[in-house]
Amino acid sequence: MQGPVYFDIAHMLAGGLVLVSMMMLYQDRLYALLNVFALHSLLLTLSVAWQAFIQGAPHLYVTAAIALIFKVVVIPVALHHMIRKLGIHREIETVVGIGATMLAGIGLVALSIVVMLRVTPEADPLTREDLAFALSVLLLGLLIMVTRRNAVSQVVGFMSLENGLVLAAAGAKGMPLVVEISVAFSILIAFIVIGVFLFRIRERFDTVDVRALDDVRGRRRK
Amino acid sequence: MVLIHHLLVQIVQMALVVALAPLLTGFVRKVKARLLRRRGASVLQPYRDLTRLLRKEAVVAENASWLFRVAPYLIFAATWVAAAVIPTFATGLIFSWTVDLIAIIGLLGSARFFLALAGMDVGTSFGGIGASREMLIATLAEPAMLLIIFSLALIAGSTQLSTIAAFMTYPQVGLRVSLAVALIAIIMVAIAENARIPIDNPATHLELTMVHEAMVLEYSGRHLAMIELAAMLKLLLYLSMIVCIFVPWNLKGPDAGYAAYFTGFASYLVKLIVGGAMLALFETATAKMRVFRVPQFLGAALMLGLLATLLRFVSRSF
Amino acid sequence: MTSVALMLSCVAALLATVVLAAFIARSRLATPAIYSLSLGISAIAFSTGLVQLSSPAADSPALVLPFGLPWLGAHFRLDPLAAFFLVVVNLGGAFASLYGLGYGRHEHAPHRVLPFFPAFLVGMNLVILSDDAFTFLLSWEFMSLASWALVMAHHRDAGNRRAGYIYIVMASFGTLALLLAFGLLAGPDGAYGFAAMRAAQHTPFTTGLVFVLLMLGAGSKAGLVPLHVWLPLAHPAAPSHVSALMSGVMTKVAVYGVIRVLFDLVGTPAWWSSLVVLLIGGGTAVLGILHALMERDLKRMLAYSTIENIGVVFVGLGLALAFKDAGMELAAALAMTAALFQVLNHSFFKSLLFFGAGAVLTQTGERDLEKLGGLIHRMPVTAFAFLVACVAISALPPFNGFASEWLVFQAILQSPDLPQWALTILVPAVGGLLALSAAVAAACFVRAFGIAFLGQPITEASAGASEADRFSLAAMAILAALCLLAGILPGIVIDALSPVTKLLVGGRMPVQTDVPWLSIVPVAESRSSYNGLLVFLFIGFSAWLSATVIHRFASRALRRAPVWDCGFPGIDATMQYTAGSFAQPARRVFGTLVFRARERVDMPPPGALIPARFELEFHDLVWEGLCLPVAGAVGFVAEKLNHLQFLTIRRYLSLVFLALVLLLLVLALWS
Amino acid sequence: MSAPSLFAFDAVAAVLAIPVVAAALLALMPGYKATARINVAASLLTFAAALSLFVTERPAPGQYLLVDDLNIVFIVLNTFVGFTTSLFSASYIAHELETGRLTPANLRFYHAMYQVMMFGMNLAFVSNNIGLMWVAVELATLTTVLMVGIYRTHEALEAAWKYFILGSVGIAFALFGTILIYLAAQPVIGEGYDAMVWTLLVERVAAFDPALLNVAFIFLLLGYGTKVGLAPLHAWLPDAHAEGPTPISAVLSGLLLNVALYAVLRFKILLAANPEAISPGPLMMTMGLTSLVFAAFMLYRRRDIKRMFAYSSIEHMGIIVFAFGLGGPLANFAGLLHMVMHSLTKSAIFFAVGHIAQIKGTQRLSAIRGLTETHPALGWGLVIGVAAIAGLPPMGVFMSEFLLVSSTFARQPLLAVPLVFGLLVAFGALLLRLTGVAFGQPRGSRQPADASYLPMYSHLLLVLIAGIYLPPPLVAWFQHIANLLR
Repeated sequence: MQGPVYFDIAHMLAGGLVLVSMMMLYQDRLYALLNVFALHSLLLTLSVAWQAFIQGAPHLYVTAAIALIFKVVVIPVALHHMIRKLGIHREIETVVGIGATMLAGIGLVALSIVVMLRVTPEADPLTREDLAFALSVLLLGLLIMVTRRNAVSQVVGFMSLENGLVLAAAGAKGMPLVVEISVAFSILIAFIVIGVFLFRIRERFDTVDVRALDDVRGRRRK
Repeated sequence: MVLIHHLLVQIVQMALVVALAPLLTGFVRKVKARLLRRRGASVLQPYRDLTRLLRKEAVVAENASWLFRVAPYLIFAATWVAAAVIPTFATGLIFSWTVDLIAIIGLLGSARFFLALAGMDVGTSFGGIGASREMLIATLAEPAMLLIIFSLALIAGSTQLSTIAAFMTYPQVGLRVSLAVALIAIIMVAIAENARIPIDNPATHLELTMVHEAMVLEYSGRHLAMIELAAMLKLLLYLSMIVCIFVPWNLKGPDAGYAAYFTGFASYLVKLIVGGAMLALFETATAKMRVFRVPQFLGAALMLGLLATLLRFVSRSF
Repeated sequence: MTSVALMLSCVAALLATVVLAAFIARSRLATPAIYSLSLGISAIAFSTGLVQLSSPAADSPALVLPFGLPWLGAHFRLDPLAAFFLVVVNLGGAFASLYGLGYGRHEHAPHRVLPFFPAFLVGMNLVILSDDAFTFLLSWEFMSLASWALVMAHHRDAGNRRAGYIYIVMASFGTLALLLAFGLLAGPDGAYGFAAMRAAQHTPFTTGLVFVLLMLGAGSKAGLVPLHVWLPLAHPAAPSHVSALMSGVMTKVAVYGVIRVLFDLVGTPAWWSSLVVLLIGGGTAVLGILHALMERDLKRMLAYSTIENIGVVFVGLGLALAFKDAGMELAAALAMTAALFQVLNHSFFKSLLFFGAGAVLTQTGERDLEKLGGLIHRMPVTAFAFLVACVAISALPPFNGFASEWLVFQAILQSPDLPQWALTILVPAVGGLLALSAAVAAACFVRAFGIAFLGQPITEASAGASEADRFSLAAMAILAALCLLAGILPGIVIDALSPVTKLLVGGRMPVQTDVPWLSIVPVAESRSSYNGLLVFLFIGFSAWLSATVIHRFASRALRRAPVWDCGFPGIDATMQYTAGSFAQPARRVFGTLVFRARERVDMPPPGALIPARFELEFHDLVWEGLCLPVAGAVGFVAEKLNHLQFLTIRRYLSLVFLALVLLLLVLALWS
Repeated sequence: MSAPSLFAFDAVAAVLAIPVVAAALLALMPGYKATARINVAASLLTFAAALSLFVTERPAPGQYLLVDDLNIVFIVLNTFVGFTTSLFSASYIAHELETGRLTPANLRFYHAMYQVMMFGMNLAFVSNNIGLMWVAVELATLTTVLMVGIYRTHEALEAAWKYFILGSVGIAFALFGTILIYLAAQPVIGEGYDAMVWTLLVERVAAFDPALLNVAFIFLLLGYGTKVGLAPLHAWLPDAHAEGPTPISAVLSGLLLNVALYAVLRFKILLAANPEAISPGPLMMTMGLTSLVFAAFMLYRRRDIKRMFAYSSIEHMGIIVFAFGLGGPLANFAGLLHMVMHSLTKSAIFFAVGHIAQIKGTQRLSAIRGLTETHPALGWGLVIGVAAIAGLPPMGVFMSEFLLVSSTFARQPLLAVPLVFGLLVAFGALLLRLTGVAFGQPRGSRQPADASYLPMYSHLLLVLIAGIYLPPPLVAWFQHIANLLR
């Protein structure tokens, strides 16, 4: 079942995802960042579900469910908890100014669209648009990881990157379930291991600020 | 018969150079004395010195090695062999083919090599000074000499003295810039090689200035005689080399008659007398230079030699 | 069994020796066993090469073994050129083994020498036998590796370690350069066989590039200035018989590489290449020998003089190249003969000199000239052999050094007929350089022999020395005899070399053996001729004559007395002329120019109690101008890049990020 | 007909199953000796099964599994080095237990993880489904992450953390690339599994949308390239090598890098088959040369012996990627040969280094001197290994570098310049360190090593033989693959 309306809705959702990614770029408070991320994941859930609906691919609902549970609920809550537990000061020190980051983000979006629009028009337009958005979400997620010093926000950035992946996967028609599972799988592992590591690191340093790890190196030049 | 004749000529030549060498030295000394308004010793004085030395017992330092005693004979022999093939009155000596100009320089080099070693054998500071300075002079004089030989050989197309001499008699050789330069250079080299003023003073024993004498300081008796004779031979050798290259006239071919040889010999004597006189004149006219100006002197000779090799292009070739 | 097969079996036997040595190295019997084995094998290989050279087969087919590069196999071939160099290599190897029989007893770590010594021989033999690029380079680098291991034999000395390091790096630099050269010759579809390279047509550009790479690769191995810096460090660091091999033989293998490529594989290179070779050769000769004259370490001095001789060889090669290019086969043959003859001679006297130095080293434990002296009394035979070598290497008649040098000069005198003006003008100047280097060599070796062997012993070590063992003496004596023989009978050698020159330049020198009186005539008797035999006889005869006459008719009395020294009292050993003071005049003349040598003497006023001070400042311009900057640059870049090791994870991520964005941009712009 | 094919499938199944079973077993079993033995036995069995792939007839490529000329080489190499490493690790771990750096609990985990990792790598090799291959590679990566962190020291954790973060970004990239490939294939092949089956993809790739393929390849190159350790994605590699247990360093350098490389190769073949798509060569050559030169310079300032050899791995990966990027039968042959030789040599070096570090109680280069005197077997082993890795004959690396450099210079002279430059710089650094470590006045503990020399010397022997004589069948095999790689 195809049609302009369905396409537009999918389009809207995907575009919204990009928008939210942009919003994440200028969050300078951890809690706010987490909330926006939750919103991000919610949008993802919706768009995946919508894809499931229009593709008539029930297994995508599973993916949507996974996204909903983990990314909208579990992870933000867990991170809230963690932040409180670690008593991280609320501020996120960014490397470059918000403005510059935003500009870079816009540039990235433009880039991804340019790249994706080279795809021959014969290909399913839905795929093309979706991919363009997915790519930009991915790049923006990476941008967040790169421009934030605080480990939690880096983790968030990483997960928004994964969201982009899921978006792309969902957009891919008839992509076997293997992939979604693996995505969820990887995210799961990612989350667990990150958690484990944060915990271990917590034991040794009072902050999860990655620089604390790097400081060790100052003493040990090899 | 012909072979015997050739051998005879060769033997005469060998005897001749040995016989004439002290005479030349004596003559030069005499002329120098005259120029200095002294009467000077007789022309035959060198013969007397040599015989006196030969009769004396040889005194050898305790720690002298066999080299010290062998060296004088080797030095003399090498110089003699070199001198034996220089066309003095006759070209094309039977053994002149065994060594060409380069080899002659080589032989003199070997003589110098052993002389320097002999100087260092006893282990005195003077011996060292002499050897070191002698070798330094050689490092500049030899290449200069070889460059001169090149310039000659490149024109004459041969390194055989006889051939060069024969070539130089051709009328069409004419006067060449390169030859003139070569002549100046070879004279400078000859002066250096024979330890004459201004490079070295054969008559001095002033420690700091002597080169040749410093090396032979430890020698005495027959050994000293040998070395002295070798030095005299060397002087004769250079002089006759120069004259046979640059004034090659009246040199007799290998198969000339005795009369011809006689005239040739007479003209050779004349050349020697003139040459010796000029040498004496030059020596009295100049003052000895400091040891460390010697390189400049010889460097000039080297440059002249190189110049001669280059200038041969500007002269007409055939 | 063809001679190639025989040669290869010799190599195999040597390899077996390597394995054996690796196992029994620590046992007491190892030293004699290994050295006598390699002596025997090298002797066989030498005679094979000699037979092959004297009666060259009409065509020398390549022997292909299923090793090395698959789909190509290892090609081996034994043409006259290879035969000649095999003769050189194995003769050197045999003598080194013979010497090692005695010298090896003094080795305190034989297990670090024995396995690598035969391996070194294997490498050198294989280089010369190989007939395809892969085998050639493999053996080439294997040779370097084995010799490196030998240089590192006495690894506790930091100087040796440094030497080994510089050596191996330079060696691999050379190998890479050669690799590129062969890559060019082989072409894109990889025809690595020499036969294919010979057959292929090469553009002038390719030829020129190959030439440059060859000079970089093989030239660095041969020790051409300015790629020579490793040589005076590495050669002396090895045990002396290995030093002899490295200096006397391995450099020749490098020369072989140059000849093989330049005269055999690439066809005829452009004439300017001969110009380059001539200039580099002349410069190398002079610079090398000047270094030697200044050097006070005996073995290092010898290494520097090796550089000089290599320079002479390359002048010969350059002349051959020029003449071949101009189509003057006779002159080319003359020049090539001169170069090869010089190669042979140098392998003789340089091995001998290193053996002598080794004997001195084992007896006195000293390499420093300043600490030696008066050894002629304690080591008469060694001293005599060493003296012969000194005379020979100083290019003085009637020894072999003079014969080859004389041939080079004769070749130079052929230059007027060259078509290029640049060459005709330049060649005599290069001749002047050669003459200069020869004269300096004489000074250098007068100094070496005079300081080390003559005079009075300065240290206890040199005073307490005793004669070397019989094996060493045997090796040295035979070599000295060879130096004389090659000097007085050069005609035989020249004729033996004719097949090689035929192969390389398509011409040969006139047959020498039927010239009357065994003279040698390069072109025609009217032009020039030399007769070492007669010179030798005459000198001997006249010396004997004068001696007998004097002893017969004049006094023969001899009295030993204290040294007179101008009546200067109280002479003792420390007042002798030292090596440094001997070199001082030359240092003033040349050193200020070539080494920027400066000396400062501050003499205290009379009566002052402070010691007088003499300071000498000395620069190796190549080292400071070429090597240190390169090392510095590498270090600088390494230091800068090293900061990347200590970035934060975020920075690393941003690297990844940038890479991604960059690639995407490329993609976006790419159409 | 069916029986052998069935048997062959069993061989593949065995290659996959044995590690899984072993892993389960090892996870449950206590005790060090037994587990170590089981580990060795399992690895040996896997190796045997892999060898049997040669003799048995190949199965037709299925939807998930594939056995072809290319991956057999990888599998056999992988299982062989896995086996020798397990031998080495047995003696290594014993020492770690004595010194108490590892607890028995750790050890159980370690051995189990070892087998899981082997499983992941083998799976990656035999998988015919790009999705499955991705999963397998990530599995192998994550297990190694855990093993790198096993010592729980600051450095180890930091290294593991770095490895994990960079690795998971790589994971994401690779996955995105895989999705894109699927999307490119889907219109042509149709939805569902088939669009991910490599063999089908290769057949039909010419019809794919080039633009998608291009983007996909970039992401795959970066994603898998992160694990290959190409600069500038290499950052995790040196620390991971330096801080993990040495057997893991050996496996990382010798095997895991190959796995990622294998993935890159598969996709290179794919892309090369599509005329309109960008040719992957230039990209790979650029990254290869960058890694080579960069790593060559990084070698100089190293103070930690394992870290240094890690950088040398980066350097050689650069060479290999460059070779495959250059393409052509000669360069591909060189690349394959170089890869095999590097795996063998580098793991041998790490075997030596592991024992050395244990004896000396440190990894600081400055604290290790004169090994050839105190520990001849180890010292000379190290000398031979470094000489081999530096490209000195008569070792196999020399042959591959010979082929690569000469063919490069004949085809792309300008590219040969940085190549040779990098090689020379790296050579200088390696020999400099080797001179320091193997020679000179001995420093540090002189206690005799209770080392197992078999793995090291067997590797070195293989490398030596390969440098002098390659058996014709192997050569034919490699040439076939070289042509297959284009």
